[in-house]
Amino acid sequence: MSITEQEAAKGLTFQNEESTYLQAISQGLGEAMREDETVIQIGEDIGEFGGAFKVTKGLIDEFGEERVIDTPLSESGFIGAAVGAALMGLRPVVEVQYADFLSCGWDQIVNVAAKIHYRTGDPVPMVIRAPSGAGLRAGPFHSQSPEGWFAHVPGLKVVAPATPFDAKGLLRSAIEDPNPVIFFEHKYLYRRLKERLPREKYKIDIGRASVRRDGTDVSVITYGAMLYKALEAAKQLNTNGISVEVVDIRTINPLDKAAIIASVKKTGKVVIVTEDHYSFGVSAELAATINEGAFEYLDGPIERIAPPDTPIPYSPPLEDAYLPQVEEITTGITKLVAY
Amino acid sequence: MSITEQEAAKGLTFQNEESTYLQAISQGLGEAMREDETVIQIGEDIGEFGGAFKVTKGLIDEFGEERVIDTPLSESGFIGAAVGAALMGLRPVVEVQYADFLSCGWDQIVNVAAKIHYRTGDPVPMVIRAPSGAGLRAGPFHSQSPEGWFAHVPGLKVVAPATPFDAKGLLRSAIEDPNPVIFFEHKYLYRRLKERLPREKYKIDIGRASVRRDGTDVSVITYGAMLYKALEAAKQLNTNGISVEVVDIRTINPLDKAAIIASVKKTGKVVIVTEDHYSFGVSAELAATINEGAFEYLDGPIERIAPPDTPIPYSPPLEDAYLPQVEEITTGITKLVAY
Amino acid sequence: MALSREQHFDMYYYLLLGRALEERLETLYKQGKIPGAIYQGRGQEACYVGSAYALEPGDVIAPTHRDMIAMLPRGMDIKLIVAQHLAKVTGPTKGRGEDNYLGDLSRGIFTTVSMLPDFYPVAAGAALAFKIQGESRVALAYCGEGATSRGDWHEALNFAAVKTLPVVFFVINNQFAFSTPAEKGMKIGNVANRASAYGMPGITVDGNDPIEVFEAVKRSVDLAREGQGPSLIEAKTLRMKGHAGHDRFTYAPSGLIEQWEEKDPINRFEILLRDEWQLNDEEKQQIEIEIQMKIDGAVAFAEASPLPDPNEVTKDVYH
Amino acid sequence: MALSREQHFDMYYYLLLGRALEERLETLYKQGKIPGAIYQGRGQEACYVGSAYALEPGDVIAPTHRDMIAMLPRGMDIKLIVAQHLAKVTGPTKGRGEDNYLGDLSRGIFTTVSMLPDFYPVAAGAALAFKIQGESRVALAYCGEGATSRGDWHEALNFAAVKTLPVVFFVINNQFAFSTPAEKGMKIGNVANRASAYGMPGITVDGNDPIEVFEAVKRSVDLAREGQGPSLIEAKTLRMKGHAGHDRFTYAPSGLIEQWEEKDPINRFEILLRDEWQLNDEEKQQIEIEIQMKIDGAVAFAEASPLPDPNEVTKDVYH
Ligand SMILES: Cc1ncc(C[n+]2csc(CCOP(=O)(O)OP(=O)(O)O)c2C)c(N)n1
Ligand SMILES: Cc1ncc(C[n+]2csc(CCOP(=O)(O)OP(=O)(O)O)c2C)c(N)n1
Ligand SMILES: [Mg+2]
Ligand SMILES: [Mg+2]
Repeated sequence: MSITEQEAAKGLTFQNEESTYLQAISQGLGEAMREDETVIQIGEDIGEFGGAFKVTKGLIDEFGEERVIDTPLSESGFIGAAVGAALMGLRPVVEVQYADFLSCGWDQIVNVAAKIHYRTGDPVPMVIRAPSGAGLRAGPFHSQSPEGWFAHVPGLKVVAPATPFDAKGLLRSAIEDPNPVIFFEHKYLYRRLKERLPREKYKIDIGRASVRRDGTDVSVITYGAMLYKALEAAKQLNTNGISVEVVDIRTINPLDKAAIIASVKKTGKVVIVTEDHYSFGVSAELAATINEGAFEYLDGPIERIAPPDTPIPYSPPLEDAYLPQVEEITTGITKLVAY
Repeated sequence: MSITEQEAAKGLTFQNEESTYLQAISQGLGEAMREDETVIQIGEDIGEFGGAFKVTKGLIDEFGEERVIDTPLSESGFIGAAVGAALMGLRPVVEVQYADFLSCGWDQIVNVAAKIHYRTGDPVPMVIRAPSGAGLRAGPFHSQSPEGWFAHVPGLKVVAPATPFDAKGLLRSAIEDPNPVIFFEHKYLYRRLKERLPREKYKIDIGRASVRRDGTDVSVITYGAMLYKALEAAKQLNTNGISVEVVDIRTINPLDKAAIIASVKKTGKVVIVTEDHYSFGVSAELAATINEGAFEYLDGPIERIAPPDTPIPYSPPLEDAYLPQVEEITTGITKLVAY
Repeated sequence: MALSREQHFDMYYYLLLGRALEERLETLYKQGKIPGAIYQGRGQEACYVGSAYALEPGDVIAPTHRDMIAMLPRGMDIKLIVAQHLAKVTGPTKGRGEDNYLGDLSRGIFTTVSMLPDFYPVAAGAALAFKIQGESRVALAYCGEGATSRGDWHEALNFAAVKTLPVVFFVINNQFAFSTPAEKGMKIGNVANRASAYGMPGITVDGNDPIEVFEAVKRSVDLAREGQGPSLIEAKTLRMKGHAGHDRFTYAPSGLIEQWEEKDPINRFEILLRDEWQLNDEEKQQIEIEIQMKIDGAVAFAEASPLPDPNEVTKDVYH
Repeated sequence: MALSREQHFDMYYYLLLGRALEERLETLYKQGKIPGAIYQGRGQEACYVGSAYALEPGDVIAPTHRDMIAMLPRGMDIKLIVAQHLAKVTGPTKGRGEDNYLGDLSRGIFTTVSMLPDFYPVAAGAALAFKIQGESRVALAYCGEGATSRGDWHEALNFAAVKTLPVVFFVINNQFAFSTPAEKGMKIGNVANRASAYGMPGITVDGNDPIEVFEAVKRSVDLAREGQGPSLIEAKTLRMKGHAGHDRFTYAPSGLIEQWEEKDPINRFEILLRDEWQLNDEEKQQIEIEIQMKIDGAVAFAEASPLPDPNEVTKDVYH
C-alpha cells in the first residue's frame, strides 16, 4: 500500500489531476497564504518571474507585491530580514535560487535564526526553501545537498521530502512550525514525479519517517531522490529472493529514531543511502544512531552508500559516478545479506 | 613515554624554557615567517595590538605591516583576499578573532577556497587560525567548536591540536600544506599548558593520530581540550583496575582511521569524547568509521559522549553541564566495561 | 519637536543611569562577579539616550555589544541587565546569553548576537513587517563604524532603501573598532557618506550632544514613519574605555582621551540643564540618589538570584 | 594611450570572436550537446574587450558567469572553452566545472565560482599579493550591477580602498539581474556612485563603446599600477539575451531590445573602423573566415575529445 493510499484511508479525498512535486509545493505555498495572511514570500525573482524554478509562479498575481517580495541579490540580507519579520509576527517563507547559495546566508541562519529561541523564548517561525541535489548536470555550484551542515545546527529543523504528497504536507507543517525550518526541495524530482494530492488540507508531521516498502532481510535508510534508487534496488533484489525494507526518513532533524531502530531491529542489517557526501554527514549520524539504538540486533556492519568526498562534478560520467546508483546499492545489499 | 619524549628520541633537543600552547603557536608563526618570506598574516587587530588573544604579538615589529596585515572588520572579505593571495603564490595565515566568526566567511571557505583545486589543479596554500572551544564562560557566540561543519567540506583540511608540541608542529605542517587548512586552536588551553619545545624545526604530519595513553580494556577517541578530561578519567579508572587507552586524533580531516581502528581492535570497546555537539558532528563520523572498520571486534556499542544539541550557554552551571565532564566519561567507560 | 523641561530631565536621568549602571557593572567585573566580559559605552551616552528617546512605544531597537544604555529609555528593567551579567537565571536569557546580548521583545528590544552587525538585516526585516502590516512603527539599528565594513551592513542598507522601509540605521563612530582606528577600517572620514551608495539621506551629528542626536534621529524616525524610507545617521564620539573590560586602551593616542573628556556628554548636558532648565544641585543629588538606589536594588536582586539549574541546559532550543 | 590601427583591428577581432563563439555555443546548446547551461554576453562585447585589452600580460582577471569574452584578449584557448561546455576531459577543469567557470592561471584568468561576486575579495587579495611582492601587476574583477548588492562586493571594495591595492572593479550594468531590473536591485541610478562610500574614483562609461571602455579601464589600471589604489568603473549596456540559455527574456520591456540593437557595439565599432581605419569588406570577410575556422577547429576538437573517465571523480580534491 502506497503512502497515498494509507493517508486516503484516513478520510482524505483526492484531486482528479495529478500534481508534480513542484506543483505540490506551489499549491502548499498558495494555500498557506490564503489561510494565513501572515505568510509572506521573500526571494530573488520570485514575483512576476515566478522564481528560478517557477515554484512561486502566480502567487504575486493573487497576493500582490506586499506579500510576494522580490529582493536584491543578497542572501544574507534577505534571510536576516526574514528573521526580523518573523520576530514581528509574520511567517516568512524564503526561497534561495539554489541550495548552494544558502552558504551566502550561513551566518544569519546559524548564528541569528537558530540561536534566538534558546536565549529569549521568542518564536522564529520561518521557512527557507532550498532547491538541492544533483543529477541535472549543473556542476559544483548548482547541485549541492548541504543538509548535513544544517542538521548540525541546534535550533534548526531540516526537512527533505521525496514525494509530492510529502512535499506539500511537510511544507504546511514547516510554515506552521514556530522554529526556523530549512526545507530542501530536491530539484531533480521537481518535474519527474506526479501523484494525486488530497483536496483537503493535510500536514505531515516533521520528525516522522515513512516505511516505503516492507521487507525482512535488510533495511535501507534513505531520503530525497535516493529513495527511488533504493526502491529500484529493492525491486530488483526481490526477484533474487532478497526482501528489502526501505525507510524514508523524510526529516533529517529531528530524526525519527524510533522508526529507524524498529526497522533495523526487524532486519538486523542496514544500508544507509544518502546524496549528502560520505564523511561527517547525514549517513554518519544515521550509522551512529543505529549503532547506539540497535547494537545487539546488528548482524553485520552498517553499510553507508554515499557520494565520495569531492565537489559535485559537472560532466555526466563524473556526476553519474559521483551519485550512488542502483547497482551500487544492490551490490551493497547483496554483500551484506551474505555476511 | 609522553609524545614529547618520543619525539625527543628522534634526535630533537629541547628549549630550556617551557612554552604555553599559545606561545607554541606564536613561535610557529614567527619561525615560518622567518624561513619563508611568502608567509603572511591577515586578520583583525593582529598588528600592533597582537590579536584578540595576543598570538601574533611582536610579529609586526619583526616583519612589518606588509606581512602582518590588519584588516577591516570583514571576515568574508579578508578570507577571500587570502585565497587570492594564495593563488598568487603567497602563504597567508588568517586569524579570525573567534572560531564563531568563521560563519561570517563560510561561503568564501566552502565555495571558494575548498573548490578551486578540484577544478583547476592550482594549489591554495592557506591556513585559517580559529580560536575555538568552551570553558571560558564566553557564551553562545564566543565558545563554538565548529569543526564538524568544516570536516564535512571536501577540499579543506581540519586540524585541532591538544598540546603545545602538537600545536606548533601541526601549524608548521598546515602552513606548508598546499591546501586550505582550518586550524582550530582551543582557547581554553592557550595559557593552561606548558611544555618544553624542540629547538629545531619539526613538523607533525596532518592525518596522524597519537596514542596518549596505552590501555587494553576500552579505547577513548578524542581530541582538543577533551583529551585532558579523557586522560583524567583514564587515570581515575586505572585505580579501579580498568585499563583505558586514549587516542588523540589531532586532525579531524583527514582522519587517521588506521590508528583508530587499531586501538579499537585491541580493546573491543570504544568511547568517543568530543566537544563538538552530539548529533551530525565529529562523533558521528568516528562512530560510523569504527563500525565500518572494526565491526567484528566490537564487544559493545560505540558510546558517544558529547555536548547536547544546544547553543553553548553562558552561565557556569549551564556551561559545565553542557561540556562533557570527567565523571560522565568514567561512568560511560565503566558501563561499557561491564557490558 | 522642542523638548520640554520634563523631557530634558528624563534624558538627563537616563544619561546618569547609563553611566552609573556601567560603572557598577565595571565594579562587579573587577570583583570577579561577572563570569564573562563587559563592553562599556562610556562617553557615548548621548548617542544612546538621544537616539532611543526619539522613539515611540511600538518601535524596536537592535543594539550591539556596547549599546546597553540605548535600552534604558525603552524601559528595560535594569534588574534583568545585572542578572544577565551575573549569569543568573533571573536574567532575560536565563543565564544562557552573554554580556549585553539581551533584550525584551515586549519593549521592542531585540536580543542580538555578537556577529557584527547581523541585526542590521533583522531590523530591516522588522521594518518590512511593519510596512506589510500597515503599522506605524519604526526600527532603529545600532552599530559602530567598524561594523560598517561588513557585508551584512551593506545588504541591509540596500534592501531597506530599495523597499523604502521604516528603519533608521544609527552608526556610532567612536573612532575605534577594538584596537583598529577608524581610518584603518575605511578610507573615508564620515560613515554618513556611505548613504549615497544606497540613495538614502546620510547625516553626521555630534555624538556627545544628546539634543543634536535626538533631533536628527527624530527627523529620520518621522520620515520613516511617514513612509519616506530609511536614513543613515552617524554620531561622532570617542569610546572612552578600552574595547572590553580587560582592555586598558593602551593604544589610544596620547592626549586623545583627555581631549574628549572635555566634551563629556553628561557634563555638557548638565551645563545646558543648569543654564536653561534651572537644574540645581539638590535636584541633581536627588536623581543620583534615586539612581543609586535603583542600581543597588538591581544588584541586590541579581546577587540574590540563583544560578540556573544545570538540568535546564537542554531546554528551549525549540519552541 | 592612442590605439594604433593594429590595436583597433585586434579589438575588432576579439569582438567578433566573442560574438561568434557565443553564437556557436548557443547552437551547441540547442543541439543538446551542452549538458549544463549557457550564459551569454551578447551586446556586452565592448565591455569585455575594451576592459581586458587594457591589461598587461602579468595582470589577472576574475570574470563571472557571463564574462567569458573577457578571457579572449588574455589569450584564452577557445578549444578549452568549448571543451568545458561540452563537459569534456580536455576542458580546463577536466569536466569537473560548469559553464563559464573556467580559466587559466598561466594567462591570469581565475576560475571563478557561481556565488556572486565571490571573486571580488579574491581579486583584491591577488592585488594584495602584487603589492606585498612589489610586482607591477593589476587585478581586474568583473560582475554585474545585481551582484553589487551582495556583502562580499562591499567588503572587497572597502578592503582594497583601505589597503590602496592595485585592483580595478569593473561592473557591467546591463539593466537586469536575472529577471530583476536594476532599479529593483538598488535605489540609485549609477553603480559608480557607490565608489564614494569607499573613497575611490567611480566612473560610468558607455558599455557599448569599446574605446571608451578601454580608455577608462586603462586610466584606472595605470593608476593602480602606479600605486594609487583601486577604482570602480561602471559600464552601461543591455543584456541582449535572456539570463541563461533557457530564458527567453519575456520580461524585457517592449522596444527595449530593439532600441539597444541600434547601439550594437560591434556595428558601431565597425563603422568607426571603416570611417577612420579603412576597414574594408575584404578584410572583414577575412577576419570572419579566420574566426569561423578557429571556432570550427575548437568545436571539432571538443567534440572529438573524450568525456572524463568516471574513475577520475575522486582525484584532485587535494593537492
Ligand atoms: C563579524 C565579527 N567579527 C569580529 C567581531 C569581534 N569584535 C567585537 S567588537 C569589534 C569591534 C567593533 O567595532 P565597532 O563596530 O566600531 O563598534 P565599537 O566596539 O566601537 O562599539 C570586533 C572586531 C565581531 N563581534 N563580529
Ligand atoms: C550569491 C548568488 N545568489 C544568486 C545567484 C543566482 N544568479 C545567477 S546570475 C544572477 C543575476 C546576476 O545579475 P548581475 O550581477 O547583474 O549579472 P548579469 O547576470 O546581469 O551579468 C543570479 C541571481 C548567484 N549566482 N549567486
Ligand atoms: Mg567603533
Ligand atoms: Mg546585470
